[in-house]
Amino acid sequence: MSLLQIDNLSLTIHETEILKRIRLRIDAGQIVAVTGESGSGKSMTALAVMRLLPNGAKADGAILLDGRNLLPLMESDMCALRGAEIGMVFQEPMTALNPVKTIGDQVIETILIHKAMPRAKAWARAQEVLTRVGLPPDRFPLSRYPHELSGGQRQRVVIAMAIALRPKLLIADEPTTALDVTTQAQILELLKGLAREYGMGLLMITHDLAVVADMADQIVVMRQGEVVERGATTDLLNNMQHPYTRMLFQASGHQVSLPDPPEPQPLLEVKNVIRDYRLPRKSLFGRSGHNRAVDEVSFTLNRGERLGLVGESGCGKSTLTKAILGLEETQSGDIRLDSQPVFSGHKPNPAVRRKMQVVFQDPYGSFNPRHRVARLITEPFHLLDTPPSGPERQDRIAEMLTAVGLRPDDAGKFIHEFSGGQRQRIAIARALIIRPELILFDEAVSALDVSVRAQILDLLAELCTTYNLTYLFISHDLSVVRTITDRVMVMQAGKIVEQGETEQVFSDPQHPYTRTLIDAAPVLPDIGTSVA
Amino acid sequence: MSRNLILGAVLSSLVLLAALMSFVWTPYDYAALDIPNKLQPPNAQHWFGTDHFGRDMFSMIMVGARTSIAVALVAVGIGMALGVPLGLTAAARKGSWLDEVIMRGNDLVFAFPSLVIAILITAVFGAGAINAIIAIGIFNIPVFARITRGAALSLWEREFILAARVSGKGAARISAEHILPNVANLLIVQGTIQFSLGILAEAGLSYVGLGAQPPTPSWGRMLADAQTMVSFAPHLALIPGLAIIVTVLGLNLLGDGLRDWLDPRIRVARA
Amino acid sequence: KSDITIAMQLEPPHLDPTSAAAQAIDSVVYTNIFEGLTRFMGDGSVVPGLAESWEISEDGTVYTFKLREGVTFHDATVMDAEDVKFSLDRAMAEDSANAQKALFAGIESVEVVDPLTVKVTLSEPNGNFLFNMAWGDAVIVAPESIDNIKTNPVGTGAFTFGDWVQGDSITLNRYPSYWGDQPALETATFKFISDPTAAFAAMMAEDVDVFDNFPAPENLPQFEADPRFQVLVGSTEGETILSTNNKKPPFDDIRVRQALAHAIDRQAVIDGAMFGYGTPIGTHFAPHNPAYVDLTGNSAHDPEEAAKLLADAGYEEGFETTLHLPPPSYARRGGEIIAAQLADVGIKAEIINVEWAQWLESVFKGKDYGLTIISHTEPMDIGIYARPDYYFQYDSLDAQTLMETLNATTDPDERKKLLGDMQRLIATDYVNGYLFQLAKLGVAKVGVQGLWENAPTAAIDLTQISWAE
Amino acid sequence: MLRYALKRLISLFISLVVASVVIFAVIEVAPGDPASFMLGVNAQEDTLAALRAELGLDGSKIQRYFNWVSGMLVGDFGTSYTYRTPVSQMIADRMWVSLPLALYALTLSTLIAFPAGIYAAARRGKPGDLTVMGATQLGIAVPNFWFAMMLVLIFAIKLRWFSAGGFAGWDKGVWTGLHSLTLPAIALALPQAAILARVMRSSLLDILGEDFMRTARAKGLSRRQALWRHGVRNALIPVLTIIGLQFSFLLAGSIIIEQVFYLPGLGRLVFQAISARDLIVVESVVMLLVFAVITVNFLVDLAYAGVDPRLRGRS
Ligand SMILES: Nc1ncnc2c1ncn2[C@@H]1O[C@H](COP(=O)(O)OP(=O)(O)OP(=O)(O)O)[C@@H](O)[C@H]1O
Ligand SMILES: Nc1ncnc2c1ncn2[C@@H]1O[C@H](COP(=O)(O)OP(=O)(O)OP(=O)(O)O)[C@@H](O)[C@H]1O
Ligand SMILES: [Mg+2]
Ligand SMILES: [Mg+2]
Repeated sequence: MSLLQIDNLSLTIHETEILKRIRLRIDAGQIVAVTGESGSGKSMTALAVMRLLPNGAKADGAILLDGRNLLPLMESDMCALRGAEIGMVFQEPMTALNPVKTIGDQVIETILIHKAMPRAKAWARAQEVLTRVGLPPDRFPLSRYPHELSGGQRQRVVIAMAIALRPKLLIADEPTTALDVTTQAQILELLKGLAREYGMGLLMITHDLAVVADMADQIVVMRQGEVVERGATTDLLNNMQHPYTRMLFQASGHQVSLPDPPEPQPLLEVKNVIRDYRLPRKSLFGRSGHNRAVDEVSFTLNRGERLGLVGESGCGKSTLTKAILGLEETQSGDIRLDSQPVFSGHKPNPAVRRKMQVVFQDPYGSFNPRHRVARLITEPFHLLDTPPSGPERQDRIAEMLTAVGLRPDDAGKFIHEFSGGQRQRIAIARALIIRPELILFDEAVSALDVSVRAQILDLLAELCTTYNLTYLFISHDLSVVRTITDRVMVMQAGKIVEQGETEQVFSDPQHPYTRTLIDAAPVLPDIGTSVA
Repeated sequence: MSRNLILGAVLSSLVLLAALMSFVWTPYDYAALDIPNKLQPPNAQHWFGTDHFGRDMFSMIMVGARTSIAVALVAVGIGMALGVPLGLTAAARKGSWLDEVIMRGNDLVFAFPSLVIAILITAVFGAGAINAIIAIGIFNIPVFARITRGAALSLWEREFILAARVSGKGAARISAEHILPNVANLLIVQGTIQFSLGILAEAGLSYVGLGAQPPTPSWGRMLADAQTMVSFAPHLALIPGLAIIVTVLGLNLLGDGLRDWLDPRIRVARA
Repeated sequence: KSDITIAMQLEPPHLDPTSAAAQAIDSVVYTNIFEGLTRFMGDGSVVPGLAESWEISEDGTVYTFKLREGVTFHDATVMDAEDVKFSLDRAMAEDSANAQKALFAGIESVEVVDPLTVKVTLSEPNGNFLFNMAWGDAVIVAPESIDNIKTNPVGTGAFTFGDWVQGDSITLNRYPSYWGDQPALETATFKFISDPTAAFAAMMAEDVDVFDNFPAPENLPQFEADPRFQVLVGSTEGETILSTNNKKPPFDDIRVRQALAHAIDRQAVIDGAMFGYGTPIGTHFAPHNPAYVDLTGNSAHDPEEAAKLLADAGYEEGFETTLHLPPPSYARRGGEIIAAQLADVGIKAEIINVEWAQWLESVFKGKDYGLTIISHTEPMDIGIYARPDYYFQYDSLDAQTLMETLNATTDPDERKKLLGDMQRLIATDYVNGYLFQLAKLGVAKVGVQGLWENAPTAAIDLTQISWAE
Repeated sequence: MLRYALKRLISLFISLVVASVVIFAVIEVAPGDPASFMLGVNAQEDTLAALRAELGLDGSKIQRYFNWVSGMLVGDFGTSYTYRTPVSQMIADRMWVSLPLALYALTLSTLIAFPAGIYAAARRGKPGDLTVMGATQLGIAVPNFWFAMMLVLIFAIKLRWFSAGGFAGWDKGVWTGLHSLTLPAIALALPQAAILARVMRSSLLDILGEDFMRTARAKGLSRRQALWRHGVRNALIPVLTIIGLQFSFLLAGSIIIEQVFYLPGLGRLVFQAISARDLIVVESVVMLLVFAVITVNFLVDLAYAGVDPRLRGRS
């Protein structure tokens, strides 16, 4: 008998069909990874097991835990199971903990709610599990509040809560997507260790195929509420049956080919740039401090070159972008485009600014939802002394929309009428419309699905050929940077610690930090050959 | 469209209709005294009865709606006209001394006991609708300034604002083009709430004799006049009281309904 | 039962009747705590107070008062002629803050003849002198206790000051060493309830035993119908008039003022504003006074006549003016009615509600008004028509000579005739619109006896009040 | 810590100075003369002048302003023009009515609003929620003076459970005092409770959507347990702000209610003082109220820290 067996699970929310006859099984000590594109129903499957579905949800079928069907159980029986028999870890460590209770209280609560042991023993157990997840009480006393911990540490607390009573089944819903690569690696290692050590069944939901390939014993691929393929990891990787699975894996490792860069001729010169942020008061009575987000950064970007910038979250990448764009003044240093300063006399220099554009991460948030596409993409015309008008303007709009693979008559639509990938195309159209000499991509593909991401990367490569683009491509995703840039810089805590030819840096990293970063990044096994 | 929205819209437009109607028609002259026929309970001739001077209550309620709406509307208008630009400016200059001055100024206005100040204003400038408007309007300014600033601040963090800045647009232009339209919903909702509070405030001021002056009827003053007569002519107090309740209720429901209706999350889902 | 709770509308600002105009002070202290040489009775007559008797010299300029024996202040000090001299001198002094300083204007000197005799010399004869000495502003105070008089009044009356919970109530206690008859009451509490609704509620809930000058006439029928209560309707000295700014055009034209008088329907005002309580008057004089002349016919309600007069004066289209209304409901309600009546003859009177302070400033002092409604509560105050600078600005030589003659006259019949002439003069000059004599509306529980029905002055004479067995 | 407190104090000080100038300016331009108000229509010019001198009204405005402010700095609020008693004592007397009334009303409204808000939030969209929310809509819409009138009519006149108004004073016992403040407190509390219940509900609903509530459920807490253990305290922060605002409002905003129930409170004191042009009383009371509001806001800030450890200082 399997630990968990899901049979023909169907789910509707307010009459909308969400899950269609899902089947899935997990044995004790087994790690099963569920993957698939966003919205495919991965989380709903997990929540159905927990019986924590949103209002209006109706589940059919059977969910057997140790042979006992959970669906018809009374709510009070479910309460007794949750936390004790099934533990769950959620995606967002920042918000998954109650901010007004100490971590100790929150861990102990799991134990006490099930009346598993007296308080004093519960206390000891809490210390024990916290130690197990890497938060020894001598360094991380139980009296700490969540806000006093980093994201990775909070995720450990959440895990500690979930495993405090050694449940038979642990469900982890995208437990690491909000974390940077190095922390992600640690958390995954921890989960793997726990599953082995306690013999727990681990149902792990992730859209990161590299993680899947690395961790799972079994893989389940979902699409639009259906399980399209399942199997033992190695079997499945070597022998994908469903075209969707193949597409997914191909897109994840998508490679593009860039045209060769021209002769080096400096376009953007950054010299010894420093940017400090005044920190808000940490506490009601504290005093404000400084945070050096960019620390003595210098580099040169040549015309026609594609430069990458990698580094984990919070290392100062976006701050550097803003400084280059002349949106924020730097404390010291010099930024020049075509040998003209972007900032002169405490004011941005408009002559320089019109030579640069930017594409941001969030394809929806970077557009005013109240404007139509035509107005959205022509916003940079504001930088021109004589913006095109009338038919000329229409032509430019049509040209740009066509260039990014949309239709000219999309100009009359609102942004919410487009998919994520299309939105990012519109963002690129906006960046291109005044033919800037330099484009900055700040995590421009991080928010996209793998398949969409592949399309956008193709588009970029294509545009490089037609428009001879020069860009700075910022991402924490090493595999993307590797294929889309000629040269790369590695940033850590505001400093550039290494730079060089992309291939060179990736194959032979010099700086220890670069090495950690590359090691921590999960890699997809080479599956190119095994795809039928 | 929620039930709240429909009910609110119906009640509010009923009141509005009565107010507009009163410009062209009322069953009787609202100011005509008929002392021999005073204090009649509601009947076929006088649907809402007559007051202590024999005036027709129905006509007075209609014209009173006009007063209430006018005072509350203009007061909200003042609050918006001054508060919104202040809030936008403060948000655009977040952290600067200007922001600090605006916000401290707001706090200070909030710190003043509004009714006392309203009484003072009318003591200084005399009682009357205009001064009631000013007194209520002043205290609307910080409300709108705060709401606007709060919403604008989070908008300023959005990437589309960054995109506009990359396009070389200045703070004033961004405020007008991007921020204002996106806080408009919020302002409309808050506007209806302040509007209903304005109606209550006007009634309160009129109740202590500081609102619109006779012979212009006002619901608050009708209530004040009725006070001593509740025990033998309850309709005198019940009718204007219910008029206020219906109006305020209608506006509140409308505001609540609008909030749900205009909620961007729901909007996107609908699209 | 020997205690009583009496409600009144206004709270006294302090308790010194000799340095403020507030009637609430008199209501609490007059004849209860403080007494004067003479005093008013409930029917308006002036009788001996602390002065047992007096003699008036032939020429009417020297008054020799014989004081009662054995009168003590509440601090046990003896009241004697020195105290009288002190009190009068204080009221007349340069820096006196006496609100009715004019009462003492004719006094040339005050002499102490012996401890129980005082001689007051006037610069000219004054027929009103004994009457003047009966006012609350002329009570006898003691130099020993004068410093704290505002918060701790010490007088010679039958009651001593007990306790003051500001904003709420004042308690008086019986003074055991009072010179006269001991009153029936042991303690009396004055409660201050300004809001008319609250007044009604307090009465209905029997929180108070008596409401002096009940502010809402509309509620009286309910009290009358209720066996628990008695309603006392009497008269006051308050002539309620539509004061007219005689110097401000178009009111400087007698035809306009006459039109005004005919435009007003007094009875409607009394019915509408006072719910029927009040006596119509046609001149500035109290109807209960024997010298009163009924001149209401002179200004009978006649809108057509009014319109004709207006047309004669060149205002066939009517005109616009202001109507300033102070807080009391007779003014606010009466104003609404009068504005409507004036509108019927084409006069558009814009109602401006004002507080007392504003009224005093802009109407009374600034004379910046067209019309206003006010009740003149001082007794026998027809003399104001001889003051051209008075706020209604009536400047008539006839009236001034008439008043002079009257002041110099002591013969009662002659005085009565002169008063009649004066009344006729101001009525035919249509100086102001004369509306009605304000009624005194008291409500009390059944069983309370001895309340003043009329109000010759603002006073609640506790010495007369008792509970029926 | 010291820096912060200092900054806070300076801003408080500036606010008070600005407030004092504004108050003084507004009140001084009000037409009406306290002396002629005191002495009435028959007063003579010399008498008025004498009284004005006695009241200290003859100096220049600027000088009077400085006298007033410097007096306040040493706790001397001056002497009332009309009552001739120290303003500070008058305020203290009235405070004994207004403060308990405000606290009483606040307690009532909290006692009504918390359960109602929590109940409605827990039953979102169900008939119970709709009923409570309907009631709150009504509660907000009812003018409190009208409600007060109805209360008097029913409970004082018809049923005679309470006296129709007035305040018996605390020396007759706490119970008697509370009894006479009950109707006014209810009249004040109802609209406040309606607002508070709505805030409580929506704040709680926001919290219920938070991830940590799901975490709590995943631990095995029932819906109700999760609500009480994790929801309520987090929802308290916006609620505290509203309570702070309400307290300030109740302290000063009860003028009309004090009028209806003829309570000798601060509100009525100002009201009377304004009409008597007892300027010094008005100025001082308004000043005090402004001070109270600013202080309450400061206390609310401190209370936040009590509720939310993120705002607490790290040792
Ligand atoms: N509360 C809800 N009400 C209605 N529909 C919902 C609700 N929550 C999720 N859905 C829908 O259910 C479907 C499955 O959602 P689910 O969260 O399981 O996706 P997922 O595979 O976890 O995606 P992601 O990778 O983005 O987390 C989606 O189409 C989503 O729109
Ligand atoms: N407006 C700001 N005020 C204060 N500190 C800031 C501000 N913006 C960023 N920081 C801080 O500066 C540092 C660098 O931030 P930045 O946004 O540049 O990082 P990033 O490398 O772009 O990270 P991510 O990959 O998460 O986008 C971080 O520690 C961040 O907390
Ligand atoms: Mg999910
Ligand atoms: Mg970034």
